[in-house]
Amino acid sequence: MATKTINNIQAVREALYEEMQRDERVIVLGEDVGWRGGVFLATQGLVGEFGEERVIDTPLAESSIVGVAIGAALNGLRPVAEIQFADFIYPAVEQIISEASKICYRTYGDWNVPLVVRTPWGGGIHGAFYHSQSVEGMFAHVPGLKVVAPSTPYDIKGLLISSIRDPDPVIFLEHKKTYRLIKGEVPEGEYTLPIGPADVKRQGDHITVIAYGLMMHYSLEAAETVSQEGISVEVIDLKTIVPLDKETVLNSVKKTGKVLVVYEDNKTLGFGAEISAIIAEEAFDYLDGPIMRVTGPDVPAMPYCTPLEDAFMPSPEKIVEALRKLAAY
Amino acid sequence: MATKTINNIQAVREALYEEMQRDERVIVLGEDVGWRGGVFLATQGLVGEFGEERVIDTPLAESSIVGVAIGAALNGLRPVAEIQFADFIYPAVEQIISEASKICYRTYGDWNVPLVVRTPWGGGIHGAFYHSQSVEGMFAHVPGLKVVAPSTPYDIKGLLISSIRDPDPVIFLEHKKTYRLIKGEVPEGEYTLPIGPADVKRQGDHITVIAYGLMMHYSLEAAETVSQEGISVEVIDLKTIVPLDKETVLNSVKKTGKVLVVYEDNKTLGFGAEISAIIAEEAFDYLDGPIMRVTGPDVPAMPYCTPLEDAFMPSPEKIVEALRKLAAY
Amino acid sequence: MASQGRAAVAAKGTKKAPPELTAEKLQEIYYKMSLARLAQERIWLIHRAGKLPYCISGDGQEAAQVGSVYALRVMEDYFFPYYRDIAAVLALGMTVKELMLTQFAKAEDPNSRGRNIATSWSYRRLNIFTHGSPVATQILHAAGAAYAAKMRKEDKVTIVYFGDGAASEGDFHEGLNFAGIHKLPVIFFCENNGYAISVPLKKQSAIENIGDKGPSYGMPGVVIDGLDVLKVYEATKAAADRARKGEGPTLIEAKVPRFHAHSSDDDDTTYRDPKELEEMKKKDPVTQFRAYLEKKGLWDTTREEEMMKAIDREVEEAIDYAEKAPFLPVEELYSWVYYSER
Amino acid sequence: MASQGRAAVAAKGTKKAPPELTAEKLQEIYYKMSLARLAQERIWLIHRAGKLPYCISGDGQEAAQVGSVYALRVMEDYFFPYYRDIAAVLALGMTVKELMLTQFAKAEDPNSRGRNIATSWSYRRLNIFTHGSPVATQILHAAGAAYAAKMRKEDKVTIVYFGDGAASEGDFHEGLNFAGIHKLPVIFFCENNGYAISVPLKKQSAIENIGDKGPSYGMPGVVIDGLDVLKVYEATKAAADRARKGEGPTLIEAKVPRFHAHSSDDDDTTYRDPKELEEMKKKDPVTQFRAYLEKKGLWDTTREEEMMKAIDREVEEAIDYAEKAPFLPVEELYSWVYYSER
Ligand SMILES: Cc1ncc(C[n+]2csc(CCOP(=O)(O)OP(=O)(O)O)c2C)c(N)n1
Ligand SMILES: Cc1ncc(C[n+]2csc(CCOP(=O)(O)OP(=O)(O)O)c2C)c(N)n1
Ligand SMILES: [Mg+2]
Ligand SMILES: [Mg+2]
Repeated sequence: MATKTINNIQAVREALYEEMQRDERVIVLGEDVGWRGGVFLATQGLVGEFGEERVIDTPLAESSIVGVAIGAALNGLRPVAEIQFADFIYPAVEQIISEASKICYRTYGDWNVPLVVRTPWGGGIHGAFYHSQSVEGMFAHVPGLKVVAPSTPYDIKGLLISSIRDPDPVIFLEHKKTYRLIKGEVPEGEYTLPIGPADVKRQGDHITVIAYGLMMHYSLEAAETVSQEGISVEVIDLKTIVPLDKETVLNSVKKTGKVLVVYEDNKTLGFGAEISAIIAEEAFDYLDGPIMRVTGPDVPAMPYCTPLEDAFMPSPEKIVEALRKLAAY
Repeated sequence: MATKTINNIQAVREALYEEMQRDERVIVLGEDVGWRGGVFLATQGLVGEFGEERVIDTPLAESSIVGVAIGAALNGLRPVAEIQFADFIYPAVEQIISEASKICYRTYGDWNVPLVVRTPWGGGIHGAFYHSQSVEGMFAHVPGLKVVAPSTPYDIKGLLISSIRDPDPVIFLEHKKTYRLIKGEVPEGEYTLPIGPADVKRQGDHITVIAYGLMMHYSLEAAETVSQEGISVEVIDLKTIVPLDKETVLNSVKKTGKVLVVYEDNKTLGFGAEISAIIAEEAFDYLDGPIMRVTGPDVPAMPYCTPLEDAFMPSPEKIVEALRKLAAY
Repeated sequence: MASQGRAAVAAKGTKKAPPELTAEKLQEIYYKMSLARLAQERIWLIHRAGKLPYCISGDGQEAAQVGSVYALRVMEDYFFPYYRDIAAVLALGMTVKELMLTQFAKAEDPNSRGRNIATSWSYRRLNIFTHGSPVATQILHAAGAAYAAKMRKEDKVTIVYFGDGAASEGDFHEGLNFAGIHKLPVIFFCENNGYAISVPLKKQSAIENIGDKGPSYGMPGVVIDGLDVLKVYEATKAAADRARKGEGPTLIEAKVPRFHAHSSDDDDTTYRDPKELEEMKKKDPVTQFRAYLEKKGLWDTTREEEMMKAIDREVEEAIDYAEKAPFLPVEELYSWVYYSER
Repeated sequence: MASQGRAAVAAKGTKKAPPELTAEKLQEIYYKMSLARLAQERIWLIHRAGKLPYCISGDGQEAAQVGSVYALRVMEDYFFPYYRDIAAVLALGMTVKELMLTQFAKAEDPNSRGRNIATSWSYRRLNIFTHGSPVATQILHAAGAAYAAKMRKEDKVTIVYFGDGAASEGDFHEGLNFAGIHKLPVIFFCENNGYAISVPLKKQSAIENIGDKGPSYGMPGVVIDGLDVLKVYEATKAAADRARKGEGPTLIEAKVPRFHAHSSDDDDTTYRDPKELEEMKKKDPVTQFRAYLEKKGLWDTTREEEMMKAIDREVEEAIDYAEKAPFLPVEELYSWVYYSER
């Protein structure tokens, strides 16, 4: 099949464009998603093509962005809501957690909410306190939601299209540092990828690394580095956080016996804590060492000034260091 | 010292009353906290004693309850905000997570937020979807907050007073099923308990159980049951969730080698996931079996009808079952 | 009655019924109000008898609820009732049996199959949208549903109900703001019973009329006597006409009494004078409407007795059925976390 | 100028300055406006030179910011400026050097020691309360601070600044509602520059004036020309007097232009006509006030040149200092998660 090379932001844009073209029930709403095309240009060109009725510049009010989208979804539309930065999703948390996630369950499936909430997350871009946050942990904890966090153009495009077609609310997380950094091939024609399955992005025998987002790329870098020292690392890209592909994770752990979980969110109760807990409960007998974590620190936010931001972010170097420790265990 | 027997709701009320009497900067605000005395009567009598200026029946708007309290705290007061049910805290999440938790860090300690957010949580009382939830996981994940969840009158009173005197924002969780169910002794005079330290509420050698809230009481029941089978269980009552008393937890695990974490919240990323992850990372060499969890199920909410509510709630029986499995491992 | 800009309290006194409200329709309205009233009283009784863990009712608010529903197109327009709207959902076609199945949380409950607390409405066939417990969230859903209707160029109106306390929430502001900007075909119907649990209106709002908040959002605010079912009908009809003509949303505030404590978990003697309630009960919307019908020669004691007997039987049978009906089986704890085609 | 109930746009034309604004005060105001303007222009330049990762400015909004600050008691009243309020914080006493330390995120920055993004104000000594990035949250903090002031019976006013977009958030509604109910001594000061990033006001609100939303909360809404520093002064003074007298809060809307893109991350050519900006710039608040002073015989070209030379030097030195100043050491990543006595 013919392919082309695009970056992550183009992948988002193509998915939105193609789904809007295919299905007139799809609408896009959020702050500055219209003529501005979104602050990262994820929605660039959409309003020109599909008009202001389907591409809505909303008031600056996140609860209404999600709440209106829920109502529209209940009444037959397929809204894709954008929260400008994940850090500003909190005013919408009641609508997401109290409403979107519970509607199918509380009505025994009489109503469902085919809603996608897209939002850029993650740090390392001089965004400071409120343009750097990770929010997958908060939403992964809420049954009824699906949480997707792919990090390559191929995965993003295929999973965003699936998310739009999904009958349930999907929190779709796009690591903003990867938007232009990460390029890759995608097929020319339409394709989708299933929500759920993880990818083994690199095969290895000694240690399993579990990551997603920017950290997945850093983990691949680190794996490459330590491979020269004879340490063979398997890197699992979760892609979908909920529902979690436990099988792929546990199978890899059973093979390698050692685990490193990497995430950018602060350590305490970041999503990787659940991965550790699952492994400690379900694959204990296969473990040859402690389940280690490389994470953001437990401080309230990512600082702005460069030295402190660098100190906050997990890096390929920090991952390498942990891998060496684990290998030596 | 002279003591008296009270129940959990009385413990809350006494702490509030005494602190309001001691320190005129202490105010109480929330829905129905005035003449109604709160829907659980936690604030009964306060408005009569201290007046409407210090006991504020707020509008039905949780973001304003917390946001106004933050502003008052910044300007010298010591607000105790009540969120009527933990399930309705979501509209206030932006104020708690984006503001209260980050103000000290973002101003390098120039400003701090001496705020307590009290809220009844937990299920098993026919409260259904929106009067049964556990929220400690959501807030334990946020650095800068303290999260306290005691479950006996002695611990509640002492820790609530400390929380009010604390210079940082404290999420103070009161398990509503224990309000009248749990009685115990408290000293007659003033006392406080430090935020942080966990309690070993029962000593044992074979298995460590870590719990808090209603589940702590259920765990004690279960420990008693299995003791007759020769299984010796140590029960740790965390009391404070953040900052976590890792030392007490790890010391116990190092002694017993087996761990059961019990929580009522849904399993995925409930606070116990972090406990498992810490143990798997820091006490791996001492483990003699998988780190098991007895938790609420990963469904969107606690159902109303009795059979489903019962099926949702972890119970002493379910804990006993897990203890037997672990003991046999 | 609707006033652009500043809202105005409607003049007192019962008006002539509009022509489309035939004698039969008027009697039907009265029947629904009476049915709701009796059902609610009975619910309190069975709660007190220890058969229900919890109950909540909207007695005193029947005229507001039934009058507004009758001004709209049942099973066509989009309805977002809130937990106090027992009379509204009965007017929309939920049966008393279904209402009682909800109270008892039984598997046949059409709202949630007993999974959610009583009066958390949802009835897809009747265009009753899903309602949880969090106050005011449904206001945004209604704006979204109206947006979808407008996009599809449907001749359909959305109505959303909420209390006076709900107007304090951010979601009220954001919902009305969104609807005003997009001139959506939606009616915001506030049942102002003067209290949010124990908190009186003067602690919820610096101004007396919630309706007066309409102009901030570029929409008329209409303040009406919620005891008068015909006035409610008329104001709702006017708002619906406006919506259908593409002129945008309306905020209606119906002043109503709350005849019971907030819910069975409440004790209203701690915050309101029993005399206040006594006074209110003298202006009962159901008896008021009965008097109107009698004056028009459309009702009499014989009819009343017959109707009440029938209602009584219906309610008793419903309770009986619901009490004996089965719960969802335990395995259903895990069903419908996610959606799948039936 | 303040209109109870419905708000009114103030009449055009520069008014006579009130007596307390002596010649020196007026010149000082002009100095602060000019200082802010030049500092902001220079910030854009150093950003373009690649020395700053990000910048944002409030040029065009100087009259609104400085005029309102001068109507209040610096270091006594309580101030909640938002990210665009560079002129306001300079008027409040932050030095240009401190402003530049913030821009460069250096350890000596009094706002956050370089930990938070530039213009996230906090300066305890100046009664400048802490501001993050989330829009509108500070409105509630201001209500709370005013509540504390009222409780302590202080003769102190709280003022909170925010943009037009912020008025769409639920927190705006909840904050004004709370303040209205308790008649708090607080001024809600909206700098309406017509855009929330790219979204024009007509997509934020169905009505033209944010000020007209005041009456919903039982407070006057005052709509003023934000280009005219004396009008801003007067309206803010009136609101402060009202507050000090215990008459409650006021909502002020100052109509202002935004002379740059939203921030350095924005490209405003995608959503606004460059001609619109050109037209706006013809009505520059700084040059307008200079013309006023010259007409009053309080200013001339010599003074202007001298002042600009001094400002230029001050700004250059500040930039130079800030650029060379050290960052916080890396260990500080972990400090001040919780509070402890210094
Ligand atoms: C967000 C939220 N906060 C608090 C509650 C608890 N609560 C339930 S009903 C109610 C009062 C509602 O008052 P109002 O809106 O006037 O409606 P009414 O019950 O009087 O009809 C409160 C505080 C809730 N359900 N949701
Ligand atoms: C809650 C929240 N949502 C979104 C943003 C991103 N954002 C920053 S400024 C801004 C526009 C603000 O517009 P307005 O209130 O008019 O102020 P202005 O910048 O025009 O002065 C937006 C959307 C934010 N900071 N906070
Ligand atoms: Mg009410
Ligand atoms: Mg603006």
